[in-house]
Amino acid sequence: MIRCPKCGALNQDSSRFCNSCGAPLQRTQIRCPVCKTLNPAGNVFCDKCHTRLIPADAMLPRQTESQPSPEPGESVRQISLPVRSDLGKTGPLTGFPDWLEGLTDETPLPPTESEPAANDFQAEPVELPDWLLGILPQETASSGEEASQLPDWLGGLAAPESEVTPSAPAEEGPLPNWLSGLAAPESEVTPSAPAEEGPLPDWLSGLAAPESEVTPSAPAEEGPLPDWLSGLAAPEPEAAPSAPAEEGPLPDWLGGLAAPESEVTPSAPAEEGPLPDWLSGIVTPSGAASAGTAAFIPEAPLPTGPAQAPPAEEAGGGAFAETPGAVPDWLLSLAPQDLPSEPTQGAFLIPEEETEEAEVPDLTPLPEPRKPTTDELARANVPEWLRSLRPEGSFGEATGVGDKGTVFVGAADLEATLGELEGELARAEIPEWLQELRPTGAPRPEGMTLEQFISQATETEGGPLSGMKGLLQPEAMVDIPPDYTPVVRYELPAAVLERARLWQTLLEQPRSAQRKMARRRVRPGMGEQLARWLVALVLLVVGIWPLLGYPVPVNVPLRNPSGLQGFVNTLEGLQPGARVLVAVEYGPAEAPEMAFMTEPLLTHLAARGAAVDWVSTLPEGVGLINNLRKDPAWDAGWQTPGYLPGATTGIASYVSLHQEYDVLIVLAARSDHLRWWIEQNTVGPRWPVLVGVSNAVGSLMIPYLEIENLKGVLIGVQDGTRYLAQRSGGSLAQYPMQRRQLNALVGLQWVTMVLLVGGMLWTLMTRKKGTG
Amino acid sequence: MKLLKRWGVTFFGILTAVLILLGILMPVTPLKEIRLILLQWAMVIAIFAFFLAFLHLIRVNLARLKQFKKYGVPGLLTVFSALLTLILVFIQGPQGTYSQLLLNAVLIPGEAALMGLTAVTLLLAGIRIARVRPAHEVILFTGVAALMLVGMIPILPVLGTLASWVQKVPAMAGLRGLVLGVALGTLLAGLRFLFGFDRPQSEE
Amino acid sequence: MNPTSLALIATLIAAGSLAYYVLRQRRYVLDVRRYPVFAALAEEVGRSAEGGTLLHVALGRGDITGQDAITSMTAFLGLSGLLNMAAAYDTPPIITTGNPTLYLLADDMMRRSYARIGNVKRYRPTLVQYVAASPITYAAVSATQLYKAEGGSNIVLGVFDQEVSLLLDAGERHGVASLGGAVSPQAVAAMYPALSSDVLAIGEDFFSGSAAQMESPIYRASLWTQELLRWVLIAAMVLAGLGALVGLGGG
Amino acid sequence: MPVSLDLVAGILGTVFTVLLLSYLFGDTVLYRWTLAILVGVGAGYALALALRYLVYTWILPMLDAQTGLELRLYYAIPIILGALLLFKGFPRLSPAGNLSMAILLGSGVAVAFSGALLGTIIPQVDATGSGLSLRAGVGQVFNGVLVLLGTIIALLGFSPRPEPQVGQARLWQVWLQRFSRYLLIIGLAVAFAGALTSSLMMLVSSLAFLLEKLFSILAIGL
Repeated sequence: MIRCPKCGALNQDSSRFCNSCGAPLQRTQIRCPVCKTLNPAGNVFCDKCHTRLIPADAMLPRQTESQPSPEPGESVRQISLPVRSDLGKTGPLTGFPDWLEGLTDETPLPPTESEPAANDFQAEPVELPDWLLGILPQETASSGEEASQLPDWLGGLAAPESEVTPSAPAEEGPLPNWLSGLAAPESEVTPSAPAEEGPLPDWLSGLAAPESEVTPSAPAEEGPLPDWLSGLAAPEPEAAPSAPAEEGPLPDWLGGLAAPESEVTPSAPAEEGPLPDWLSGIVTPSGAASAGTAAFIPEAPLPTGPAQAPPAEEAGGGAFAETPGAVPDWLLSLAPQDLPSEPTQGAFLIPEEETEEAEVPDLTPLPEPRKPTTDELARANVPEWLRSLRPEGSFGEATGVGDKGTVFVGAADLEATLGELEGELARAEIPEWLQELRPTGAPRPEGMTLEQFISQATETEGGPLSGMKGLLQPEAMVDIPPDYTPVVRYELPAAVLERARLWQTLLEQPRSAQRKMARRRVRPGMGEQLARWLVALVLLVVGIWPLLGYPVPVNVPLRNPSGLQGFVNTLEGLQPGARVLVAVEYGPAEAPEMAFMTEPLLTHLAARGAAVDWVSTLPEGVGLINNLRKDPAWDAGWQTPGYLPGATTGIASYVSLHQEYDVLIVLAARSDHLRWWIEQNTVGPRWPVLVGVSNAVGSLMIPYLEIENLKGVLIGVQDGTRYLAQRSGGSLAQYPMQRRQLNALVGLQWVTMVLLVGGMLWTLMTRKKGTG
Repeated sequence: MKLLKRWGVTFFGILTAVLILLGILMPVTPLKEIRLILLQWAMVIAIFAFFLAFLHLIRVNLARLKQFKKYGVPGLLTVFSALLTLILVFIQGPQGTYSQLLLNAVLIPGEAALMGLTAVTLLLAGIRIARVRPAHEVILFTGVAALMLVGMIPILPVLGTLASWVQKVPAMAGLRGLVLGVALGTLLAGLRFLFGFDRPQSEE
Repeated sequence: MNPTSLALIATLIAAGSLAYYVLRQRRYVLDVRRYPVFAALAEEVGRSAEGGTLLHVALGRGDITGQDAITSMTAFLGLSGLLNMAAAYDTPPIITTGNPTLYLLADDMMRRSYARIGNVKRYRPTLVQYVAASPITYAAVSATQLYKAEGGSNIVLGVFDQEVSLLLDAGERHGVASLGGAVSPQAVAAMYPALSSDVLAIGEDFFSGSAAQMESPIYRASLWTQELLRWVLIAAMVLAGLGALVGLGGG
Repeated sequence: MPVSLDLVAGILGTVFTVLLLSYLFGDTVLYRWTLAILVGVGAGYALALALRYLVYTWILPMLDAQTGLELRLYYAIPIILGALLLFKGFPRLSPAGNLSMAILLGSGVAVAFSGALLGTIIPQVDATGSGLSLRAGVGQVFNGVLVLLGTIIALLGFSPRPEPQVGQARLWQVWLQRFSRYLLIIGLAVAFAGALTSSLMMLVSSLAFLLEKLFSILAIGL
């Protein structure tokens, strides 16, 4: 969930605007290289096309012997990648360096139902480094920590106020330009101009982009984890096309700075003094510019195709679509000022994609910004947290000491300075996976054709392409600036994406351990088969015995059911010619059981001279009605039977059209059919109701049988035979078959009871616990 | 056009439900008639659905003729008996002699026999209950079922009284709780349809 | 007060509270109990695909133009995960229904699962079957599907009565594991002794379980509303009882 | 039915009953053939009656010359929608029938929704309350109170909240959950006994039918 910086409402991860106040939500992104979708920092897989965003081998922080585990208190920072504790689960990401621990927006909501954490960053109170306070969301700043200003060294780097109007009011002041690229591209926030004051630190001097060509992209409004940090959280996904930066691989966290694969040919490695490994990839190419120029300006020619403006929603700062081929803005703003005003051929090309909804970009040429001189850059003081990241020997000699004790070093005599600072600076630990990306071969000298260069190139060791020559080193792209959109030649159809997602959920789906898997039941053995035959045989014998007229131990006494009297009294109250509606709601299967009550009912109705209409919602019911009307004596003035198709619908429309009945009699052997009639009668005319039901329905319909206009109930064979007996002078002498069937039923009930109790006790004793 | 394709069908489903519901909850003149008309139309459309399902039943059984050895004869019997019955009953109506013959000779005895089979399957399930349920539930269930079996048509009056009380008080409470719970679930599922959250009718 | 106006008031209360909870869905985080049977449904596809065994889904005879429309719709909600997974694996279950309109809805649902992943050509209409006109014949014919299907799965979800015991007994007989749920007391009474509690959804759990397994805020809001209406119902019963005690109520 | 048809019906019925009851002892081929015929006859019979209703109650009046335009439209619309539904038989044209399905579902949901309210909730609440009316006597009031409390406990048992576990929840909550389960089991046991009795009755009547027909066929009086 993403917390809206403005109103504090919680929103879905994928929301781009706050549901309650509409403010654009700040999110740091990892862009999926396949389908361009921007995913929350912590994602292992892309939300849309489920491409893996975090290389599999980078998921497990390797604790090799060669790297001594950092002693407690040691200030060495191991840059290892966050690992999701269990693939697919959305558990908290682990493995962040301490200083990043509190920043991930993966912090799980507290389990209790209480108000979820006011801010994703603050599941529990985390001590944040000062320098980040200024750029955390409003909530964090206000919730307990005092809102502190941006650290001075960053102040100077913020984008100048004038060029860009910040959309959301940046309470803590505009972010530094080198961070401005980190702002969530989603929001249509026009990037805030980098603040003028304060020279760049030396170590960043090489990164400064010429301010003239590119206006920095959307400023990093306070928001969760900044992009360049998220690079530490999720380095470039494997599937990403390896950027062919020949002059040696950019370190991951700067990978985003490299030009996209298609447009960039690596520039020659810097000749001046040995730069630190993690910076070496970004030192200025030979000949292109002097030291301190933007190191990554490639020489490759511009792509011939028409420039494609970045689509609106990825343009992030949308308002300022980058000119094609311009260096990513957050870095361009750092480059020394002496770069040529026109973007060099083959500069970092950001195609611009036309989209209807995209705001019309303001392409008015920006004023010529003043470029910080090399010394100014050198004197930029290095913050505490950055100094600890500084590998040995990466800075020039100190040209002064800032007010906070920061040492200003010049770019030229880096080696000497390091010697002095050996004691203070702790060697930065470069992770294993970063080491592999260290440039190995020498870049292609000028004038040499590609074929010649490849033939001399050394073979690649290891990996799928081992043994091949002249391969471009994989360049990890941590994040591509918001306004950069790779040209995806092949648009994945939605169906393929949906299928990929389904496969992914299938693979990710943890086996539901809680459910005891239904044990595969083996086909029952001979024992069970015998038990089945025994039970069947017993039932058949006990059933047939009384039917053949043999004597039975007990002749079933006919007791007076409570519902019978009401039934009889209501029918006795009918006047000759009274309109009676009889609903036959049982099928051929239940006909024999219902015959016990339908026969006495028909004789009773005929005796009262009532005009009876027969209806049924069952097709077979109509046929049964004809069976019942075989005897002409029962046929006086009765309507032809009505078939009501459409179940409740048929009942509802029939009841609404025919209001003229005095009594409704429902003969039902299905509980839902009885319920429909009772409900539609309650909704409609509310006629007095008489109900005749089978045993199965009778036991269930008790809750329904206590309604107001219900006058009488007959349940099953026992009430039916009693009604039959009452209609025939009090005894069943005239109906021998019904008497035998009643005795057979009672016999079967007692035998079934014995079998149930005996079977239950037997199974309890043998206690074979199986699942269903 | 895309909007209509996506929400058009959903809209009609919800409109039909709302109109019929208003016709029941506010039975005033125009709404009552609209409700009746819509209910009858639904009834007629359901008959077309039955016709389509019947054709599918024939098609499935004809498709089974390919594996003649295993399914051939039952498939043929189903197709032949279905078409013959359809023609005879449609022509003669329910009162016709052959309709009566089919009803009394095939449907009533056949379905009654199948219902008779459920007596054995229910009893076997009751006997095996201890394999899937905990002991205290098994004892309670079997005890009450046994009491009801002998109390429904009581030979001993005291069993009848006890069975009647169990049926009228604890069983009533349990079944009423079950039925009311089902009604609550039905209300919410219906509301989700009316709000458009559940859209079984649309192609999405 | 006549029932119709009471029903109108109840409808407005229910609709209003559902709208409120949907709008405030983020504040109301509802812990929901485990409904293992719905969680296990999608896995049955995996098991049947891996083992090459039969997966049979019996949807009962709920007519979608009548009282059982909502129960049948809820059964499809519970089965949505299974149908999607079956389309993805391309190992569709055999679906049997005992009502023509329910058959059409089942055919739609299965076809859409295939169409959603662009695979509508692979959809085989003969696997969704309208089997019989009467409930007992439907149960008997569905039971024949389990003949020689040892190791398969038999999912029983929808509108049944006591005839469901024929289906469950066939599963027991042919070594097929059964799971499912029902709402009518007759069906539940027949299923209760045959299935254990973690493979059976009874009554309201049939509705709550299928909503809970959707894991989306709207269904959580629906469960919240259900919880609220439960207490409204209890209050109404107590008031009706007190009213009857002091001689106001009917009866 | 003339006497000879009666005899035929009797013989057919007997054969059907015997073959279907043979399932008790094994899933035989004859049982399947008999079941196949039962399925065909059942479906044909039901569809025939439904089509007769459609033809005589809807199509013929629609084609009748005297029918007014308005009434003719009233008859024609559902028939057109029904015809559209037939496209569901072809997977590729299936979406053409979605409108008809929407109307079927809409009417079903409305009927079920109103049925739940008007047929179940309101009558049950009223019946639970009226169980406490003094008119039926003190004994009834005591039962009424028990039913009211039992219904409330049973209803609470179906709450979607996590089941209270011993040690995690208060004791009364655990016992409330357990008691609601017991009430439900008692209700299901009563329903089970009712269903079993009904099935036993079907078995008895099948056997009675069988014996009656056998003896009448063999001309031996019972």
